[in-house]
Amino acid sequence: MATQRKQRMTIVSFIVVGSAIAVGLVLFALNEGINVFYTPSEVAQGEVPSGQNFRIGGMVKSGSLRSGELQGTEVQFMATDCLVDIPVSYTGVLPDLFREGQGVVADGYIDGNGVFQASQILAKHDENYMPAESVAAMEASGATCDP
Amino acid sequence: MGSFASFADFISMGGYAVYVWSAYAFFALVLLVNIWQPLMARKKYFRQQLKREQVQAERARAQQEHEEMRNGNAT
Amino acid sequence: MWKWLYKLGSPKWFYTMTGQYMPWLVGLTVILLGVGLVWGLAFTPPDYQMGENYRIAYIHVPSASIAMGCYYMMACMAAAFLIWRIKMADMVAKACAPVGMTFTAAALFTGSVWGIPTWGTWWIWDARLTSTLIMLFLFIGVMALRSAYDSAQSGAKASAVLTLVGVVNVPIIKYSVEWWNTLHQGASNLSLSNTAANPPEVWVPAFFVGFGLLGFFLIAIILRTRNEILIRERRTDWVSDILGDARGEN
Amino acid sequence: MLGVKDLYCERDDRVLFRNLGFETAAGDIWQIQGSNGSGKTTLLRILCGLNDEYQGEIHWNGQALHKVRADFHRQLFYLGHAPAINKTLTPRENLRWFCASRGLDKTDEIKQALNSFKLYGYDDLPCYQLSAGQQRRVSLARLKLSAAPLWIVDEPFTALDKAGVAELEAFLESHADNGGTVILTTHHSLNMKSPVKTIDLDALATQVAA
Amino acid sequence: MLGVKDLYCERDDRVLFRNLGFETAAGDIWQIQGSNGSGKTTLLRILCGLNDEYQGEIHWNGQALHKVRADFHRQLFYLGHAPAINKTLTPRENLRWFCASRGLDKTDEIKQALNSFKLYGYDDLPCYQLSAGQQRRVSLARLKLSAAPLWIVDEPFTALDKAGVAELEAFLESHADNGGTVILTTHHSLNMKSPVKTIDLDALATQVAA
Amino acid sequence: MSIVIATLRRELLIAFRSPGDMINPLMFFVIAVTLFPLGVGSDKAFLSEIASGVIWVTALLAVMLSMDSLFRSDYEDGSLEQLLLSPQPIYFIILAKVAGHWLISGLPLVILAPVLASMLALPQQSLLPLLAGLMLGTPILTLLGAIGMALTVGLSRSGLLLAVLILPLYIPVLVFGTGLVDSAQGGMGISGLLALLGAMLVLAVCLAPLAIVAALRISVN
Amino acid sequence: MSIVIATLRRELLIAFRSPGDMINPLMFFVIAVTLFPLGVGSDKAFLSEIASGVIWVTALLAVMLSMDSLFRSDYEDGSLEQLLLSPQPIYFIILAKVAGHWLISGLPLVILAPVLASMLALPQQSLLPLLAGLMLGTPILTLLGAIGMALTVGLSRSGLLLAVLILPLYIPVLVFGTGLVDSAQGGMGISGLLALLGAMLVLAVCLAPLAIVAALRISVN
Ligand code: HEM
Ligand SMILES: Nc1ncnc2c1ncn2[C@@H]1O[C@H](COP(=O)(O)OP(=O)(O)OP(=O)(O)O)[C@@H](O)[C@H]1O
Ligand SMILES: Nc1ncnc2c1ncn2[C@@H]1O[C@H](COP(=O)(O)OP(=O)(O)OP(=O)(O)O)[C@@H](O)[C@H]1O
Ligand SMILES: [Mg+2]
Ligand SMILES: [Mg+2]
Repeated sequence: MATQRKQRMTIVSFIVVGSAIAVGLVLFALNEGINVFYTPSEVAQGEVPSGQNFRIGGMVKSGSLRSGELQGTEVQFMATDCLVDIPVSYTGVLPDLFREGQGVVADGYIDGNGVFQASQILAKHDENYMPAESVAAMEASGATCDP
Repeated sequence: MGSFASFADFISMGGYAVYVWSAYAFFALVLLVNIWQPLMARKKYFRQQLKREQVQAERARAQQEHEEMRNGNAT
Repeated sequence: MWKWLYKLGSPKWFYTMTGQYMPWLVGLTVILLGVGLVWGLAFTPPDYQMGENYRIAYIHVPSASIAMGCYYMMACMAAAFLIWRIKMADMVAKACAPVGMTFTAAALFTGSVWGIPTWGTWWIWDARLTSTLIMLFLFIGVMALRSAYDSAQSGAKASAVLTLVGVVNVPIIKYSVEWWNTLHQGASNLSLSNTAANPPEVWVPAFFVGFGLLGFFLIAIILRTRNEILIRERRTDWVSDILGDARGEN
Repeated sequence: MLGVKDLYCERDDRVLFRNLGFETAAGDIWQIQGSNGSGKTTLLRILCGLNDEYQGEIHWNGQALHKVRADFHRQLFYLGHAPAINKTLTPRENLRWFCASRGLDKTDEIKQALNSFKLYGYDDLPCYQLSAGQQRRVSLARLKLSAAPLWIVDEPFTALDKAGVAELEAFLESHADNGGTVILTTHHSLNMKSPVKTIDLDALATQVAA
Repeated sequence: MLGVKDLYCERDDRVLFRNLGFETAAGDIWQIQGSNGSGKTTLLRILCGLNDEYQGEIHWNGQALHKVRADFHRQLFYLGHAPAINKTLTPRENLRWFCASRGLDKTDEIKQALNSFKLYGYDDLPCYQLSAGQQRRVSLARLKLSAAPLWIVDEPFTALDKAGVAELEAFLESHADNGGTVILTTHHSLNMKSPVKTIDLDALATQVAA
Repeated sequence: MSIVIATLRRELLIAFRSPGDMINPLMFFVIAVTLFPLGVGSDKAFLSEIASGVIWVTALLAVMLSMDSLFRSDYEDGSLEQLLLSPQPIYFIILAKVAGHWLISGLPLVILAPVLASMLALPQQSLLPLLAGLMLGTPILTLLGAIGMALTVGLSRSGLLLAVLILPLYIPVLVFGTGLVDSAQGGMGISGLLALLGAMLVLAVCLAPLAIVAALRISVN
Repeated sequence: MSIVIATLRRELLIAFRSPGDMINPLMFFVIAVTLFPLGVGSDKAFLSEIASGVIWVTALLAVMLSMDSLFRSDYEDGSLEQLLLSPQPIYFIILAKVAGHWLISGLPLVILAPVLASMLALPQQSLLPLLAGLMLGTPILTLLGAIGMALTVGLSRSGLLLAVLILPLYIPVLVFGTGLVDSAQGGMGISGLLALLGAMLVLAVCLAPLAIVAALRISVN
């Protein structure tokens, strides 16, 4: 009887201690930040070496989109997180949701001129769904970060 | 047609017909499968149970016949 | 409360009870799903950005929610079966796996189809999509493990253990959009007061579809569970009575 | 029919038999005797050509076995320890494949063969639902279908109940009476009317040791 | 010691036993009898706690078994069909791990235990080099080391020769004489001086059918 | 040749009765392919470059792991002995068995490959060569794997041993199969490589059964 | 805790006596890794990009395939029943068994990884993160694999089923393991990811034995 309880206590305390360590490590990890795509600010701070392939995520800066005057299907725009702008260049078909002021995720690398050469552009939708007529009201209220 | 001007508009879904309708079709398929399969399984179960009873009866009969035949040969 | 739970553990009670309430449940489900789907497909105004394509949301989101809920339900049943040996719990868990698998497949398919025009890709290896795919694999694995055993008892217990091991994946699906930067969007903040972003005319039909699908899910589970009850209890008197009735019909 | 001269076999450095010789004729029933591990199964498998780790001569109708292998296999029915029954298939499917693999055109007689081994109405059930004894019966039903004169059967009575054993004995005997040959091993004592020739591997082993 | 009340077990929809009840005392030898597949092994495994697909009560020294599991396992020695001998290890290594897993501090007595089962000088040979009977003896040598009062052994006489069987019988008997309890199954008829209590599962089954 | 048809029928029947044999290789194929984007990064341009290689390597592994169901149960229940004692040509029986196994475990991989290829962003023009290569290559893999399985079926733990024996033999198929896709991507003709793979297939079909039968005789012994 | 040491000793002894258990996973690792340059092309710059992913995926598969030797022979010879009847804490016995298995089949992979990494031209600065990841990751893989193996040890044909059950659970380890290398290559801190892997390891060590014991009880039944 006593031994059974003692055994169980050993195992339980082992598990409790282990879980505590695990929680500590997770908290530490979250503190360090584990990002999978980089914001323009991080890129600007030189956290990503040039020539390296990585993913950048931000908003398409309003008024920065140029396509007509460029060759073929090339487009250029600024990706921004409201703090830093990074010029992005891409050749290819853009997704429907790609709009100025909307989220964008791009795969590619920074070339020698500091331009992000994207090999793929993905549009990121935000959390809001609304009929077209509410948009005006919404913009008036200034509910979103309008880059 | 609600927010659509015409039925044709509704079908074309503002140019997204392929996406919207294939998604809804798959969804409908999932619903269908989840009803159809258990109902069929139920039918099959009843059929099997009834057949099992028949087979048991038949088994007894065949055994009897076989034994009678053998006894007939023996005598 | 306990008495009720105890009764739920009785296959016969479950069978007769669900038989009684089934018509009501079916009726409610048909109404909810019908209203929700027609409303969402034809009457909601198009989204300001995605236009009509947005209507996929009305099936994508509830499919994904039901799939995740189904895994949780399967895990609870597995735990109940392993801890208290409730046989009914195992029957429900067995019914959950194929249903959950199909709903996960629906979430994946509708999401992918939706992604083609909106994101520009039908697949990306982000955390939400990947963890959803893992859930599909888990459902399949649970079924495969159960059927690999010759002994139904052992198969039931083994798949229950696997179900519980895999349950960590579900919160990962749910919170992946918050923990990592995903291409998939985060949770929408629905509210009755906010009429601009996510106004009621957008989400009310979603509620109808959501609850309708919940009803449908319950129906699907109940149908399968009833079949399972008939198979496992085929030697009992009450099942042979049912069989007798069936013979009369034929 | 099948003859053996000067057969020698060792396994894992242990001599199982040496100087073994016999000659079967039509109508013979031969029983190989010996304790566990004395080499009964090994001998049967050597005779069939499934095992070639022996020295000595085996001949079939006067010719060295390896020269007339195809003909020999046509005339041979072998049944080993394992029943050679696929558990996911039904008895009927199992026997149908057996007929095909022996080049027999007897699919109509399958039901009858099963019935004669008391498997009434079991022909369309997957074999894993059958008990060990019933599976053995499916396996034996092949004897009914086979047209081979030489039967080599290794412990055919395992898993059979008393009545089954008696019937199978009678059946083996009738095969010998019709001019066939039976070579078998069994741990139980045979109860047959016709004379049974025996080979005792244990005796042979003591002879070797001496 | 170990008691059972109203035990019921079915497997694959077949009732193996029903209303089984007995109570062992110190000094008892119990033999479980029954034909192949009647459920002897299943019963022993249920008693040990390896199988929990039963209904009914099992108690150990008056307490429900699942409450005193660790204590029960300390007092129990179980030997199943399989010898639980790793073939790549030597007898000594096998027994050493056995001692550790039972919390015994008896590494010095291993050689003696092996010798008492006639394994003189075999203690440092890998077990795959031993014959089946010798492997069985290694397995049995654990009985000598174990301090458990309750022995549950499933067909311990398989693969042993006549002398070995007699010795093992005597050994089991002496354990009972010293106040231990033995529960065993075997297909051969026991030859013991002390009275052997029996449970016949076949009889129980016909009782059920009736 | 009725024995060939009968054997094929038997194999397919068994597979349909125990669906795990059919579904597990497919599931493995899908899961293992999904591991790669997670492992090497999911950049589309990058994925498209490794796509064909990944699909080939995974197909290789899936075929190899699926071999276990080819002879294992026949060995255990004694059917294999009966097969070797058949007066019918064993060569063709074995061929039929292997063909049945390919239909169950190899062909589904080929059919599923386009879906996985598009998940890995394989360029459109490479798809056909990939499929052609798999169509010719997977039967070779199955035949070679059958030799390895026949050699190891008598051993209780054969999983990794089989891999170590068979994977080196798979290398030529892999080289030509992925070469096919590369050539197509590079705009070169692929008929030469196709012919080579075809030649390998014909050779394997002709010679592998001999090796398999010999190996089975040893295993059964 | 002498039972832990005794169990470890037993596992290592068995492994040294039957070297196949140790060498086969290594051989598989090497062969499978060499398949990739053949499959995806052997351009050095290109190889170096996929190197870490390939090594991780192959290590995953090698660990998974090596699981068979963890419980199989114990199950077959009846030692597993004895283990479950031991009055000593089974939780720790199982932990010791798994640790022993990792020492035999996981650690050698980590030790061999640098060689394969240089074959695949992995950049120098990525080597350490790769090794650190493997060092923390392979024990997790072994523990998770042991759960799968415990669930399937009673089944005769478990190879592919094990893969289907376990590979999905391996995905998080793969993601973090390769993420570690990528972060290092990108010049970012890796301590966060290391801590995460460590947390997973600690959790696996604590919780997996519970699942393994439960699964073994079912399999032995
Ligand atoms: C294969 C691709 C996709 C998968 C596997 C997937 C999976 C999921 C899952 C698991 C949820 C969670 C449901 C819940 O929290 O109850 C979800 C929600 C959602 N998904 Fe997707 N999704 C995919 C693609 C998409 C796409 C392309 C869009 C639209 C651009 C989208 C929009 C949404 C929305 C709006 C929600 C509801 C979020 C909320 O309000 O909580 N999904 N999806
Ligand atoms: N696959 C094998 N490899 C090596 N030796 C074997 C093999 N099978 C059996 N043996 C050995 O060959 C000897 C003869 O075995 P065999 O199976 O012929 O005995 P048997 O007389 O049929 O016994 P039983 O009555 O138990 O069926 C035995 O001593 C055994 O140890
Ligand atoms: N793993 C299993 N799963 C399901 N049923 C089983 C299993 N093992 C045995 N059985 C069934 O349980 C019944 C009892 O088997 P058990 O092994 O207890 O018999 P036994 O009396 O020990 O026979 P034997 O004398 O052959 O050892 C048998 O009818 C058998 O069909
Ligand atoms: Mg024999
Ligand atoms: Mg037994």
